[in-house]
Formats: sequence, structure tokens, C-alpha cells
Amino acid sequence: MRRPCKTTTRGVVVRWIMSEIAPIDQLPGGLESGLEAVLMVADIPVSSARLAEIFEVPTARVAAALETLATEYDSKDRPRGFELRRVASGWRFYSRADYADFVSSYVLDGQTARLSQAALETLAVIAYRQPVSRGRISAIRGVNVDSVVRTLLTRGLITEYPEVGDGGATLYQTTEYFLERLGLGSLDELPALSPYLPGVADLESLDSATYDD
Amino acid sequence: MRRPCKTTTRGVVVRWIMSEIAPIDQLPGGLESGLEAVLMVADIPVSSARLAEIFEVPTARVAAALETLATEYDSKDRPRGFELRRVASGWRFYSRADYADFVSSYVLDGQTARLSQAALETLAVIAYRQPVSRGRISAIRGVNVDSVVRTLLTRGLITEYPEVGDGGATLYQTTEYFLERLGLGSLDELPALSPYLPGVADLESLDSATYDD
Amino acid sequence: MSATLSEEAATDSTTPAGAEQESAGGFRLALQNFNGPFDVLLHLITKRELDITEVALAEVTDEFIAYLRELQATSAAEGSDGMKVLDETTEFLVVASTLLDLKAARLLPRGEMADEEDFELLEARDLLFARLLQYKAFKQAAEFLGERYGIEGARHPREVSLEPQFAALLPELVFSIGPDALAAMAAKALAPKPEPETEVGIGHLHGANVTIAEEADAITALLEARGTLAFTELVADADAQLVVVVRFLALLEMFRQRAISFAQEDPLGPLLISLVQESSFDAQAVQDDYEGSGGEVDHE
Repeated sequence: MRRPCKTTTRGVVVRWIMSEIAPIDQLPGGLESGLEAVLMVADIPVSSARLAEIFEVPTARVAAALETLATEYDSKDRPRGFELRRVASGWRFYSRADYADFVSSYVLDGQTARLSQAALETLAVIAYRQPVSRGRISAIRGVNVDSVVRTLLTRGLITEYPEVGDGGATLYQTTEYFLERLGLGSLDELPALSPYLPGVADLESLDSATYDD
Repeated sequence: MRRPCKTTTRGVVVRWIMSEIAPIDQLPGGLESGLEAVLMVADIPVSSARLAEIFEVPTARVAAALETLATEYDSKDRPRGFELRRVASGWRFYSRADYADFVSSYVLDGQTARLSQAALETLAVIAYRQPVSRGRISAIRGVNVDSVVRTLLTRGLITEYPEVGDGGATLYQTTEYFLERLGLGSLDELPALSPYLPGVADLESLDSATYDD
Repeated sequence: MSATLSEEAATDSTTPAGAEQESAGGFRLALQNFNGPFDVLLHLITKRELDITEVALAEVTDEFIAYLRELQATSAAEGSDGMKVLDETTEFLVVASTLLDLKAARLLPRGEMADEEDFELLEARDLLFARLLQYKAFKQAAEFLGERYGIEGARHPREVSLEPQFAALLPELVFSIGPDALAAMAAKALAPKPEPETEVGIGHLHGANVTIAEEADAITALLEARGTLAFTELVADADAQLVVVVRFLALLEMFRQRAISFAQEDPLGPLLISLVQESSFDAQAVQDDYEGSGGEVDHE
């Protein structure tokens, strides 16, 4: 796989065209393992174009490697418990449908129909401070909120905001479903915070989104 | 692996005792693929005991299958982009550290944010002396620790202990996330403190003798 | 408990980055790089590569003074102004004041615990070294945690949201709260939180309303009124041992800020204290130093 790297300008061009000695090729496992690493932690499907950028290789090479991986996981001899599927926006790891019964029993085990106090508080903060990042919610609540934010996402009460915040942080907002469940027509119908804050002098500043963390 | 399933009562009993023909064994890929499927949707470490319940097989068999998978992923020939690791109270998929550069260019989550020396020292005191009050930590470190404790709380590495200490002081303890984030199976895996340290009992009295007035 | 932290590695790690140039022979302490007074003390002691259980404070002090003499001779030979000597002296005094802080803990009224025998047992030096030993152990532990934290940061756990077909299996949420309850919850979470009571360990120093700032003011007033005074004269009006202790700490602070000068005319003679005329001593800043964050800097 590794070839001597030419240092001439033409050599560099060749490197990119040939795409044989990208940084990922220096690592054991090469591009395929690299793709597995990124996709293993990706929550949403990742396009082959984006993966090509990350690994500095041509999109076609990424696409081919993804197909190879997907086929390998589907092997008749030993189908993996996961599959790599291509959906509209890109590639993502899913659990294999054959094992859905077991996955379901894991998912349902210990589930309740109620949100925990921590989840409700987090939802309240998001409702009044949206769009807001997880870091900001953590700062406001003084605890790590990663897992409750995931629960709220899974439950469809919040969703990712289309734009990213400072430093590329994902922002969250409440959903239509959230309004429905609360019996509200729109976010404007959320009660003002002021009456719930006796003793706080500057209520206006609290209601407007100026919380400093 | 597959055996003809007897339908007599005795056959069912045998099936459970032998633990060879649990439902998962009827599927291609068997227990190993089943474990992969469940762990693929898990967002927290899953214990082998819980997996054993889901697949209706003995815990020892699950533990062995998990070890087999972990070893397979680590194969020298073709290390996978992911690893299966035992942390905190269970098993979980991680991206392999070798590909950290590529993964972190995709993931932006503060995972890599460093902890200051002050935060690490405070965390160490809490890890070894939990549950412990801020006053005790300050006494041990010789400086005020309020802001560092807040940082550790927000990061989810520590949490408040359910009961208060002497004089109503809030006590702190490390979290499951602390173990996960440090890749530890349990607190027992923390190395012993310096062998030159006086006995713990002596230190308790030392801390309180000087500062708890 | 599976392993024991490496003593060697940990000893190295206790040398803060700012102290690297010490191999050139200095005793310099870049205080801003240290993590509180214990850090400085620990550094002083590890620098000498001695088992800290066997080191008496007097030895560290003697060595420091010997070093200062050498430095003084060098700067005289080089014709420099001696500022370096002053800097290092004042820095050492901060360390010395910490030692005194610990000694002070012993001198202060302790209510029903004030048993003479207890005090003898809690001999200040032993106490200090035991505390340092403990601090050192935790520094080693912190290094272990730091390494793990760094290594593990290169791995990312899979924590993705549930695939839709499984999310659909979850029991329909029972929403037990309405908009008002949600607003109340948000208000509570967003309300400014009172700062937690500071629990600084040196609180006992001014438990009886004796503050370093006030005593510094008292000293300044005395010196302005009467010129150069001996320490005994400065504390002649003290009605409690606590005042004597705090006034002494105030002197160290004032010296650190170059607000006063010391003179000792004969060996073991009285220590004479006088105001440095052009100084601008900020008593309140001293108080802040003692009550505030104690040098804790959290860079996150």
C-alpha cells in the first residue's frame, strides 16, 4: 500500500490523484478501519463526501471501501450483529434486523412512561433558552446533561437546531410534538417566568435570553 | 451449534441446563452477533449479567463471547476501527484510539477538553476520599476548591452524595461517567496511594484536627 | 488496588513547568505556576531530593539562606542591584508564612479540645510533613488520572440516539406536568444561584474577627506614629495570642509587598521594623489573598 512519497510538486499532485498514501493509509487497518472508527460514533448518517474530506481521499475510494465493509458485515458465514446501511443522507451503523427481538427486550427493559426529574428540568431549560447547546445547559443546571438530552431527542421532544452555535456546538430546540404534549399552540404561549421568581429584582433580564454561564 | 430442539418437557429442561440452544443460537451469527446487535444501540455500558438475561444464557457464556469479540476486533492483521471495552459496570463499543485524529475531526463534543492540574488534583482527592466535603478537599490541597468542584460537577465527573456530612456539609463522590471516562472497571482499579502515606485513619484525624472547628 | 504509583515519575511531575530553569542552580519559585502553598512547600522539599519525613523545616530554611548568601555574593560580584535576592527572599517568606499558618493553627484557642497534651502531640512540624506527604500522594494520583484522562480522550464511546423502529417501541410518555409547572422548573433552574459558602481551610485564622488587613493597618498606624519599632513593641497592645499571630502574618505580607523593612543589628538581637516610605500597601488585597481563591486558577 505504501509507496515512496515524491517531494516534487508533481509528486504531490500524483499523491492526491493516486490517493494511495493518504495519512490513513499509514495506520494498521487503513481506510476501512478509519471509516469504522468514525461511523461507530456518528449519530446521524455521514455522507461519503464528508468522509472523503475527513480522510483526505477521493469520494470514490470511500464509497468503494464502504461497500466492501457493508458486504463483509453481511457475510453469510457470520453475519455481524450490525450492518452498515446507506440511507438518503449517508452511511450509518444499525443493529441487524435479525436480532431485533433481543434489541427490543434490551430497549424496553426498565423503561418508564415518565420522564425523570432531570429530564424534565433539562426540557424546561431548553424550552426557555432555545436554541441552546448542551454545554450551556450543563452550566445552567450544574450537572452533565448528555444522557438526558439523548433521552429527550429519542422521545422526540427536542431536535437539533439547523445552525451550529459558537465553536461549532450543536444547538437544541423543542419540537412540535413538545407543544402538542404540553397543549400549547406555539412557543409564545409558554408562561412567562417572572411570576415564578419572587424576590428577583430584575425580572426582565431573566426573561430575555441573557443568562451568563 | 444448532441442535434439533426437543419439544418434550424434558427436552426444554435440558435446553436450559445445557444452555446450548437458547433462542439466539437459532440465528445465524449466534450469541456473538446478538451481542453486537444489542451493544450497537446501547448508549451506556451494559453488564454481562444484563446481557445474559436478554439472551437467556449463562453470564459466563456472555462474558466469554464478549472477550472473544474484543480480541477479534483487536486482531493484529486487521484491527477494527472500533473496540469493545469493559468499563465502569459493563461493555461498550468505542472508536479505536489509533484513529483519534480522524474521529475528533468529526466529533466535536468537549470529550477531548483537558482538565486543569487543579481539577485533576481535586478529582483525585474525591476519588480516594469519597464521599468528601469541599472543606476536606480544601484542607488536603491547601487551596480553595469551590470553582474546580463546580467544573467537575458540570463535566459529570462527580456528583453530590445523597447524604450530608458533619455540620450539614455537602459531600461529593465520583460518578459512573468518571469510571467510563477514565476507562476504569471500578474504583478498585485506582492504584494505591503512595506507600509512604500514613494510614488512612491517621489522615482522617489529621484533616479534622486542623480544620473542622 | 492493583498497582502502586511510580514514586520516581511522580516526583518528577511535582516539578512544575515554570521551575525547569532551576537546573541552572536557582532556588527560584515561580509562584504563579504553583497550585497553592502546599505545592510550593512540596517543591522546596523534593528539590532537595530528601525523604520529606526526615527533613526539618529548619534545614530547608538553612539551605535557602545559604543559597541566598551565595546569590548575594554573586550579584555583588556582578555589580547587579540585588533585586533577584529580594524577589527570592520575599517568595520564600510566602512559603514561611504558610508554615506559620500551620503553627498558628496550634496556637489558636480550640475550645474544649484545648488540651495541653493534644497540642504536644500535634507538633506543628510533624503535622506539616504529614500533610505534605498526603498532598504529594494525591498529586501522584492526579497524575495517574491525568494520564488516563488523556489516553481515554482518544477513544469515543458509541452513544447514538435510538434507531427509530426501537424508539417507536418505547411506552408513550405520560406527561404529568403542564406549562405552569414547566415554567416554574425553568425559573428555578435559571435563577441565579447563591455562591456556595466558601470552605477555605484557613478560616480559623480570623475566626475571632482578627484580620490580617486590620492588623496591617494597625501596624502601619503604629509605625507611622512612632517610627522604627521592635516586634515586641508592635504587639505590646495585643490582648490575645491570636492578635500576635495575625500581626506577625501581616508583617510577612507587608514585607512581601515591600511596605516594610526589617533590620537586625546584632545576631539574635531584636528585629526592628520600619515603613518603606514610597510603598503603597494595599491591606485589602491581602485580605483578598487569604479569603479568596488562594491562587486557584481554573482555565476552563
